Amino acid sequence: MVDKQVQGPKEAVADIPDGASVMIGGFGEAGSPIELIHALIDHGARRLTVISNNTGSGEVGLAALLKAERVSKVICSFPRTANSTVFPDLYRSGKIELELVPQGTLAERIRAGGAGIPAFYTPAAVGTPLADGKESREFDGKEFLLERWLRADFALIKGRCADTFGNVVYNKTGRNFGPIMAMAAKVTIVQVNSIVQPGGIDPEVVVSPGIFVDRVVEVAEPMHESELVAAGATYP
Amino acid sequence: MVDKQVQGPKEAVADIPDGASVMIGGFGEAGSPIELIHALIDHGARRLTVISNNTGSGEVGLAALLKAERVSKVICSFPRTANSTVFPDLYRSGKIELELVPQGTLAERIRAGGAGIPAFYTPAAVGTPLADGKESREFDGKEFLLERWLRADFALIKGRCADTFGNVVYNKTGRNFGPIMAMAAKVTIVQVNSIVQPGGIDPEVVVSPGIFVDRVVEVAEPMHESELVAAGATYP
Amino acid sequence: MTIHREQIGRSKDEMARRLALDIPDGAYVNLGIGIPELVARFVPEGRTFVYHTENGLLGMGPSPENGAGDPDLINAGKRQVTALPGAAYFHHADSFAMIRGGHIDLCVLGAMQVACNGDLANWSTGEPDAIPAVGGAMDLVAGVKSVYAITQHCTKTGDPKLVERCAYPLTGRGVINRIYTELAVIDVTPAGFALVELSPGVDFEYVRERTGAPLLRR
Amino acid sequence: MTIHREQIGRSKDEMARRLALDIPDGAYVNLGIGIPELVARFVPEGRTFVYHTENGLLGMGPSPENGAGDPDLINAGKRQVTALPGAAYFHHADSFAMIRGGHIDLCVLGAMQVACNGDLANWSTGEPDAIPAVGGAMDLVAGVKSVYAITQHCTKTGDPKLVERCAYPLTGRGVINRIYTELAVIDVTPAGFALVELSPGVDFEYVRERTGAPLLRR
Repeated sequence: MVDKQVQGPKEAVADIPDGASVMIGGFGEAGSPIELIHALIDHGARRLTVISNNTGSGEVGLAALLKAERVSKVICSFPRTANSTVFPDLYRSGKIELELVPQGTLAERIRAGGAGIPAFYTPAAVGTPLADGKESREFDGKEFLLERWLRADFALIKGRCADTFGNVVYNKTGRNFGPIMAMAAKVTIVQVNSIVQPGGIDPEVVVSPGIFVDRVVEVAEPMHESELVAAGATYP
Repeated sequence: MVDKQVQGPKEAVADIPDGASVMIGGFGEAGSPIELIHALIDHGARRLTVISNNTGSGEVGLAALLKAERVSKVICSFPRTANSTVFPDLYRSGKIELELVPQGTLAERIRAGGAGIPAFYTPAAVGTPLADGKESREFDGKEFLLERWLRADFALIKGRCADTFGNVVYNKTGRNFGPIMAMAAKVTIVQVNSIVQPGGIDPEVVVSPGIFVDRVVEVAEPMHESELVAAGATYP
Repeated sequence: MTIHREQIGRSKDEMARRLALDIPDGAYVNLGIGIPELVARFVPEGRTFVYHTENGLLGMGPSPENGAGDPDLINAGKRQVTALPGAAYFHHADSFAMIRGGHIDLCVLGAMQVACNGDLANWSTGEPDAIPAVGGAMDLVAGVKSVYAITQHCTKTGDPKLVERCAYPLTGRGVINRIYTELAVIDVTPAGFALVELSPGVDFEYVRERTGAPLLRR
Repeated sequence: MTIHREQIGRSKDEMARRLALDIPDGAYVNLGIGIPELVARFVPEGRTFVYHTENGLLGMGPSPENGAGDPDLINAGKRQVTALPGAAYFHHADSFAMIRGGHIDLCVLGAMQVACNGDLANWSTGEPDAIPAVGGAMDLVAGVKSVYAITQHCTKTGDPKLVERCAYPLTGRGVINRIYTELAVIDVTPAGFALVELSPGVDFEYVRERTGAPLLRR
C-alpha cells in the first residue's frame, strides 16, 4: 500500500526540526507553496537554511517566514523585490546570512544533488566576484568553475495535481524549481490543487515521478501571493 | 516562419558527412529510429562515430549500419545481443573501435553535453577496470570519477508526435535517450508517427522543446526491429 | 512621471526596434528585464522569433488581457505573460541547460558598464550596503551564442557606460558582441569598440566624446 | 531442455520468493536481468513494490497478454512489459538520476562472484575475446541504497561464487549487502560473510564447505 497523501499542510510539515535545510519552490509567486510556508511558520521551526530563488514579497509566504526570524541563512539567486523590505532589513542588520548563487548554477547544483553528482564544472560566473574562492579549471581551452551539489532535508513545492503515489504535474511556469528540488531533498512535500488515484495521471505526462515525492497534500484553492501583497496582508 | 518539417528520411540525413559523430536514440528496439538509420545507410556516409546504448540486433537498423562498415567507432554501454553477430564479428576482427561506458555515465555525459557542463564527477565504475586512466577525487569522504561531456554532430531520434516548431513527445519507454541526445547534438533529426501544427501539443506535456530539434520527419508507420529480425530481414 | 530632457538620437522604443532588425528569422531569443523587454514589441514583418524566459517557458507571448492572466504564468521579470501556440514549459535545470548549452541564439541585456573587451557589468554597483542579486545574468552571458547590450549611452550623471575597463563587479568576461544605445550601434571587436551605425541626426564626434574608450570608425 | 541434477536447497523460484520477503512495503525496486526478474512474481500479501526499470519506467507491471504488447514498452532485459496505474515514463538521464541519486531502495542483481568485503563481479569474465558489455550495473551498485545478489552458490563447475577476493573484473567495490543462494541467505558484514539463514534441509557445514571465504555463524 503506497499512499503519500497527508491530511493538511500542518501535518505535512510537523516534523521539520530546528536547524533543517529546506528547499522552497517557486520563482516569485509562481509555484510558491504559500500554504506550506504558512504551516511552517505556525509549526515554529527555527534556524532554518532556506534554498529558494527569491526571498519573497510583501509580508506573506516566504517573506513572512523570514520576517518571523526563522531563517538563519538563505541560498538564492535574487534576494531583491520591489515589494519587500523584509530581507534587506534582516541582511543589513546582520540577522541573516546570504549565499548568492547564479540562477543557473543554483538550478544545476540542486539537480546534481538529486542526481548523485557531487560536483560539476560550469562557465557561469568565471571572472566575476562570485568566482572568488572557487576552484577553476580549463577544458578545451575555456575556463570553468567547480560547483558542489546542493541537497536539503526537506523540500516544499507546489504542483497542480498529484496521485497518491506522489506523481506530480505542475501549472505553467509554476513548475520552475519544483521538479529538481523534489529530487534533491530527503523529504519532499508537495501541495497540489487536487489529488487523484493512481492511474488518474497519464504516465507520459508525469513531471515529478512519485519516487521523488514523499508527501502530497491537497490545497484546493491556494492563495495568490500578489493578491495578498496588493491587499496589504501579513502572516500570521 | 519556423517550420522544421522535412520531406522524408532521405532529405533529413542528406548532409551527414563522412567522419561525423552521430547519436542514435533507442534502447534495444524501443525508440530506435530505424527509417532514419536505413536512410543513413542509403546516403552512404562513412567513418562515423556512433553513440548509442546498444549495437543493434539482426541485420537491420543499427546492426545493418555496422554491417555495412560505415562505423569506425562505437560509444555504448551494452554491445551484446542474443540476436546479432554483427558487432562481435567486427570487434574481434579489429574493424571497429569500442568505448564502453556505464549506462548511467553515458546518459549523464550526453545530458552534460546538452547542458553545457564540460565535466562532472560520478561514483559509477570507481574501483573497476572502466576507471583505468580516469581522474578520481574524493568528495565528502567518498571516491568519484571525473567524466567529460559527450556532444555529437547529429542525433537521430524517434518520437511519437512533433509539431512543426520541433516540440516532441515520445512513446512509452521509447523515450529513453531521445530527449538528452536531442540536447547534445548540433543537428537533431526526429522521426515521428505524426506531425501537427504549433498548438497541437499541450505545452505542459512537451518532452523535447523545439529549441533542441532541427528537423522533424513523418514516418507514419515505422517498422519494428523485432519483427524484421524474426522474419530474417536484412538491409539494404 | 515625465522627465523633460533634450532627446538626442533614438528613443528606447526606437533602440529596441533597431535591435530587432538584427535578429534573424526563427531565432531563439532571451530578453532581459527592463529596456530589453521592449524588443518583443518590434518583430520585423515576415519573421518569427521564439522567446525564451528562463523561468521555464519557450514561446512566450505578450501580456494577457486584463483579468485573463495566471499568477503561475510569468516572465523572468515576474510579470504575467501568455504562451503562444507551439510553446513548451520545462523546469529550471532544463531551462538553464538551454542557456548554458548554447541553444539560445541571442540574449539582450541591460548594462551598467560595457568594456571595450566585451566585459559586462550589470548586476551590482558593488556598494557595501547594496543587496547583491544576480539572477540568471551570469549564466546567460556565459552560455548564449550572441549577447547584445541595450542601454543609454551614458549614466544619468553623464558618465560613459562604454568604458576602457568596468569599475563595477563583472557579470561576465568578454561576453558582449554588440551594443545598442540611443546614439549608435557599436560592435565589440578584437580591436575594441567599432561603430556600426550612427542614430539619425547624431554625428560621430558626438558619440566618440561620450564613449569612455577609443571608438573605431570602420 | 531439462538438466537433471540433485536439487539441494531452494529452487530459483524459492530463492526469489525468500528474497521478496525481505523487501519492505512501498519499496522502489530495480531488478537485474535473469534470476532477479523472478522476484517480481512473489510480492508478499499486503505489500506493494514499485518496480523501476532503468530504460525509463517506474511502475513496471508483468508481461503483456499475447499480442497486447508494444515494442516501445520494454524492460532493461528488452522484454515487453506493461505499465501499472500510477506509472511514469522518463528519459535516461532522469532514470539514472533516480539510481545514482540514492532514490531506489533496493536493487537485486545476479553475480559471477561476490567477495567477503562486498565486492561484486557480474559483468565480464575478463577473457580477451569476450565482448565487454556493462549496461547499468556499475551505476546501480554505486547508487542504490541496498544491493542484494541472487545467485547459485557455486559455478557449474563447482567453484565457489562467494570468495575471498573477486578474480573477475569488478562491477563495484564493497557494494553487496546480502546474498541469496539456493543454500542460504548470507550478509556481507564488516567481519565478512555472516549466515542469516540456512535453506530448509541444508546444514551449516555443507554451506561453509562451498563458500570460498570464512562464514560466520551469528
